[in-house]
Amino acid sequence: MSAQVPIAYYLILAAILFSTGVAAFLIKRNIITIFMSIELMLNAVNLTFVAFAHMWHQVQGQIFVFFVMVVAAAEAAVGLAIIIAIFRSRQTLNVDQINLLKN
Amino acid sequence: MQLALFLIFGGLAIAGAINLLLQKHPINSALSLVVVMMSLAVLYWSLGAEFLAAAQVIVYSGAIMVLFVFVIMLLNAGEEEHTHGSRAAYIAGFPGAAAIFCVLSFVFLTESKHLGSANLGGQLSQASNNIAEISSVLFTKLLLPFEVTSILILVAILGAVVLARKEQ
Amino acid sequence: MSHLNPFVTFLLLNILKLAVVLVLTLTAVAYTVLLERKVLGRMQNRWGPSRVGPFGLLQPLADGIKLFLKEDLLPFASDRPLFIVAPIIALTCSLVSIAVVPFGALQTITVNGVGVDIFNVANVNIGLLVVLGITSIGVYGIALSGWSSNNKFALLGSLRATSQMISYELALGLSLVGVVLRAGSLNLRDIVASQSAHGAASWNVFGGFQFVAFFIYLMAAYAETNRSPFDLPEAESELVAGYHTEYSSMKFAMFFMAEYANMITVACVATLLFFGGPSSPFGNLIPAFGGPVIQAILPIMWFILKVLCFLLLYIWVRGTMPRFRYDQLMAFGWKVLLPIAMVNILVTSLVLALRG
Amino acid sequence: MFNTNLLWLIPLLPFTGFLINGTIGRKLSRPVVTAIALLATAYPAYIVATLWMYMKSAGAPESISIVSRPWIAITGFHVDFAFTVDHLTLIMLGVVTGVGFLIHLYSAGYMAHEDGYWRFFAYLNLFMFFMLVLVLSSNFLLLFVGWEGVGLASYLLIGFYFKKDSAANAGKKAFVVNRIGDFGFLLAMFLIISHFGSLDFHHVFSNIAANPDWKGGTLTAIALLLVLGAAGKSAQIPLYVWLPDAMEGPTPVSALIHAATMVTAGIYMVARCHVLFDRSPYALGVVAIIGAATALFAACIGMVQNDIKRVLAYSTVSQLGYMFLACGVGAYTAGIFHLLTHAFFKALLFLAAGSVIHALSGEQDMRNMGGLRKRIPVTFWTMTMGVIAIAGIPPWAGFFSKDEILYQAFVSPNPLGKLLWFVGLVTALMTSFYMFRLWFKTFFGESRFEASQAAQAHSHAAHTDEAGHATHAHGVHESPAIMTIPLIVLAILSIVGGWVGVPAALGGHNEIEAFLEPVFTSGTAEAVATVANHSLELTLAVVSVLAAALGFVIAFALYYKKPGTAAAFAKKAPALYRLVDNKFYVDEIYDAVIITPLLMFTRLFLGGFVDSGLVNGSGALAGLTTRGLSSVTRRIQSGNIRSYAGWLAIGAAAVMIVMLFGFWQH
Repeated sequence: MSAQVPIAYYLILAAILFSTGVAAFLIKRNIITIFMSIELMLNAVNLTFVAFAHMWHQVQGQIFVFFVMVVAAAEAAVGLAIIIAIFRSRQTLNVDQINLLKN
Repeated sequence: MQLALFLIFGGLAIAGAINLLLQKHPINSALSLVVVMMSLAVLYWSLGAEFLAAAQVIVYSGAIMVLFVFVIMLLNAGEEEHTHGSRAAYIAGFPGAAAIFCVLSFVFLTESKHLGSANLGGQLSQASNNIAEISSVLFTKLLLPFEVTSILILVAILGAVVLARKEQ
Repeated sequence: MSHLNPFVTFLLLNILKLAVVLVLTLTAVAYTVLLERKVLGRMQNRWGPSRVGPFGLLQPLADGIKLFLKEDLLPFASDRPLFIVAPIIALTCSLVSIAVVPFGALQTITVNGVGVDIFNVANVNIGLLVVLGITSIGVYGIALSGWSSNNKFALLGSLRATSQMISYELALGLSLVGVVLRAGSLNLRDIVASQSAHGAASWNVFGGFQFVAFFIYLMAAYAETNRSPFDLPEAESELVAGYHTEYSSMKFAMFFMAEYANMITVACVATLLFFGGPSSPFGNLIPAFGGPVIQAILPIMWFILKVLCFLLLYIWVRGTMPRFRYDQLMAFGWKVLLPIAMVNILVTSLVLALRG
Repeated sequence: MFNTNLLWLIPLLPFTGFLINGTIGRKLSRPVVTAIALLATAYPAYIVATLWMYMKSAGAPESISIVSRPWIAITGFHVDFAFTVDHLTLIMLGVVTGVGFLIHLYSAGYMAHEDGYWRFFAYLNLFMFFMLVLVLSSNFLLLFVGWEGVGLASYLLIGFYFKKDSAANAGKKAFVVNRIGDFGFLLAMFLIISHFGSLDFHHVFSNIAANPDWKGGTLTAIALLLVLGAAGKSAQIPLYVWLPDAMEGPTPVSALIHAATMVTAGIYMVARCHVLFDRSPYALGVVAIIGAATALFAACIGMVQNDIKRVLAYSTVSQLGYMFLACGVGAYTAGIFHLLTHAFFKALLFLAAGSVIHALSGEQDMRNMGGLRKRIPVTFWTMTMGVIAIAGIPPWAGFFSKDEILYQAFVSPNPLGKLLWFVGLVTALMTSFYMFRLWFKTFFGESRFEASQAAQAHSHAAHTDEAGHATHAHGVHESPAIMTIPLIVLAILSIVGGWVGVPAALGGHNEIEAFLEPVFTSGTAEAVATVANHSLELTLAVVSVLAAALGFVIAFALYYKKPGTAAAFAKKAPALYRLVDNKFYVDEIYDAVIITPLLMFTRLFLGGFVDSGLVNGSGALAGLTTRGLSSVTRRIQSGNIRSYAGWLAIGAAAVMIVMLFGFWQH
């Protein structure tokens, strides 16, 4: 009834999600989407943490995920506020047009 | 059942992630990300991390992603437009991501023999007091990091308020 | 049935349970609407629906038929997939959370070697968190509906709803911490058990001194369900009909049902957390009587009675309270409810710690 | 019983006063500032008084110590915050707190109309703090802290009128010259550490005492370096040049720091380290010669100065030379005795001079004074006491201490003893002369003040006054009571202060010698070994009194009987007069021999070659290199977020690959 899943499967799943996040980060032009792809990568990492935590019967991995979530929440709040500020001043969310650093 | 859950929700997560990549409109990407997160929450639950599953739903899907959707709606962000340089990103992006995936999977697969036959699952309705365990570690051994992160959150809130406030 | 293996039995029993609960809930939703219309009518010195069936009891059926037969409009400029998905999300989320609610005392029947808890769809040990999580997902339905309609009133309504629900979710969650602290568990059954010792005297709202938390919960719950006096997202005098302005026919019905299902869920949770759930208010004062069947049914009666009281309170408030202004709503949530909720947690945990 | 914890309070109270006045003093009213500053010095004075009572009582220990906690602790070496009080410290404490309090009191009147009133008292309290730390400390390092601290306070106070260039420069000069001495002191401390492994007085001195065969060598080196430090602080040749310039500070500062307390720190230090000096006859000889030379030299210059404060300044240098001389011949008791009496009468003289200046609204030039005897009687009478005391006429205080020094010099085993005595005698004569010269010029004859005032007003000549005093120029007037009371107290002390040291030859008991005996037992053993010769001592006393009287007579003749004679005399030997008048051109010599070559070296070599060439060149080279490199690498910084992300991903991938294939260890 309960077929077991090797841990490598979870890791591969995490790798897929992470790589997709990387690809989205590189390809997407909308700054919000880029931000979301970061969250995706974080989630992929969290999955490995939980998988390992389960494997070693250790709660520390879950604590790590908990902290990652907290930091992600803080990051989202500040990041989105920054995005709003950027949008107000530049009227665009396209990162190719947000290149003040260049000059 | 563990395997079934893994296959269904793992597949859903991958589909969501790919959809995030392919969708043009940010709100669709955001919703696909929500799907990913919900699927991951189920996977967490199947791995015996009930508290994290709930936190994933409440914090990630229910708060962070709502915030994203909210901002997208607020800024009324449209579809992405092509600009110069985006083709270069395509050329570099996909192979790069593929390379990273290859390296990662290579590591995991070569390491899998070291990981051994540590199989997962079979503990779906495990009546462990997972939350009690987490909280006892969190509030004793890791109290300082916990407090520090709470300060971090507070600072982030203040920062967000300051940043997003309209200039007078 | 003996040819079925345990897994299939488990699956079938659960599907049966689900179906029963779903039908019951939807019926309850329909009749809650009727109840509201009738009571509100009486409050405003009129009859309310009374033509269809005795006392208008068939009115929900008539409404349902009407909505089914109406033309399903799809605005041209809308984002079609999201426009369709949004009401589904809203209704699904409001119905799912019923799954963790225990309607009665633990009653297990064994079929084919598989034990099933008949008064609870899923006895999860993080039941409370599940309720909170699903509530927080419910925001998407409203947010997306407004956005996909491509209508500024709808968008404004959904923006209001989103920020309102995010804001009040905090107060809601924090108000429940006191209860959780007292019970020491997130399992709803454990929470009920923790307050059933001496009847009403041990309910959290009385004996547990969680009346402050209850007050916060009540306010936050009204805001979460977009009910008067916090019904700004659908304030007809400002925003036509808010987020569901563009919806018609069955999709509108889904939103409508979602709202009332949410009301029922919230009422259930309030009953479970603060009013002892299915336990009798008299505790052991009244000795057990009747057979095992009556003993099993009685808690459900208590539960339904308590939930009904809550629904009446909802309707009563709607009949009497004026609507808040939006900034008042936000200020109330952040500056009043949240601090009070935190103080409540502090005091509760201090008392518990001192009591040891 | 004395509560030793009170010892902490002695320096800490002035420090508290400094903190209060220094931070919020600007906001406080003048009476409050005054009250804080006075309380912060009065209470330590009271503590010192009780301490004195305790130490004099029968059965009291010879010294009491208090140690707080390790300050610097390295393996095998540690320095504590520790205070020790013995009889020597007690005398210094008495001088510092007592005279210090009187001068604080005086300042309240003297500075009443100045800007920066709070600043002045904050500095004064700061000075008190450091001076008390210096005196109380029980190790070299803490002493050095106080040593540097008083230097700092002195710098701040000399430059109190920092808007005046001369004041600012004088402050800088004092600071820089003192650094030379401090350099010696520091080297001495390093030697002590390397030789004894500790800076604690007790440890070092008991170590020396335990090894009677240690003589010369390192000890001489240490002693000589200490002498260099002491010469800087106590204004001895060749580092005395800062002290006369320091008269740019307000007069109470001159009285407190540059007469009574700080400048005696060098003497105190030599006396404190007498165990060390006793083992090095060579160093002692140097001390004696420096002292005698300074005494004579400064007295010479003092004879021709016209600025009332400068006369006193050179007189101070000269008297400090006396004290050095005393230490140099091993008569530490005599040196400390003279320090004590000198503190009384020199503080009195400065304060009285300040009172004169105050009365004349800032006039300091004696040529513009005269005839003030009747107009400021209190100042006149108190100053007279001071003049007599310093001139060495019995039974005023100065006589006993100076006579003791001369006697000790005469009988010392030093081969130059008789010469030193003679130099001291000549100096005594000169001292008497220039002090009475000052006295006559200031208080007798006809008043020249109003005439000069009118002339200056007419020609709009720049005032040589202290800032602020010119603003309330009005008629000559006696100072207020708050200024005259300290004068009177000090005048009384100048009379009776010497009676504690009446030598046996004059029928006294020389109490101070008995009092200080525990401190100097081992030190004075050799010097006092010569049998006390009463008749010789009496003879010498008569000779020195005669010398003082002669000085008075000459001054009387030159400046009272025929006031023009001196000028005529100067005209007859113009070269000599000019030489002395220009202070033997010492400042100019220093300028030509040391400062100019140093400046040239700095400008040409350090500035031209090292700074412009090496430092700037390497800077420019680094800049050019960076610019060249960055013109290539800045292309990476495209400003495009996604390109950054790409680099990030490439970097992460590279790290991963390196970890995989580079360090694959299984």
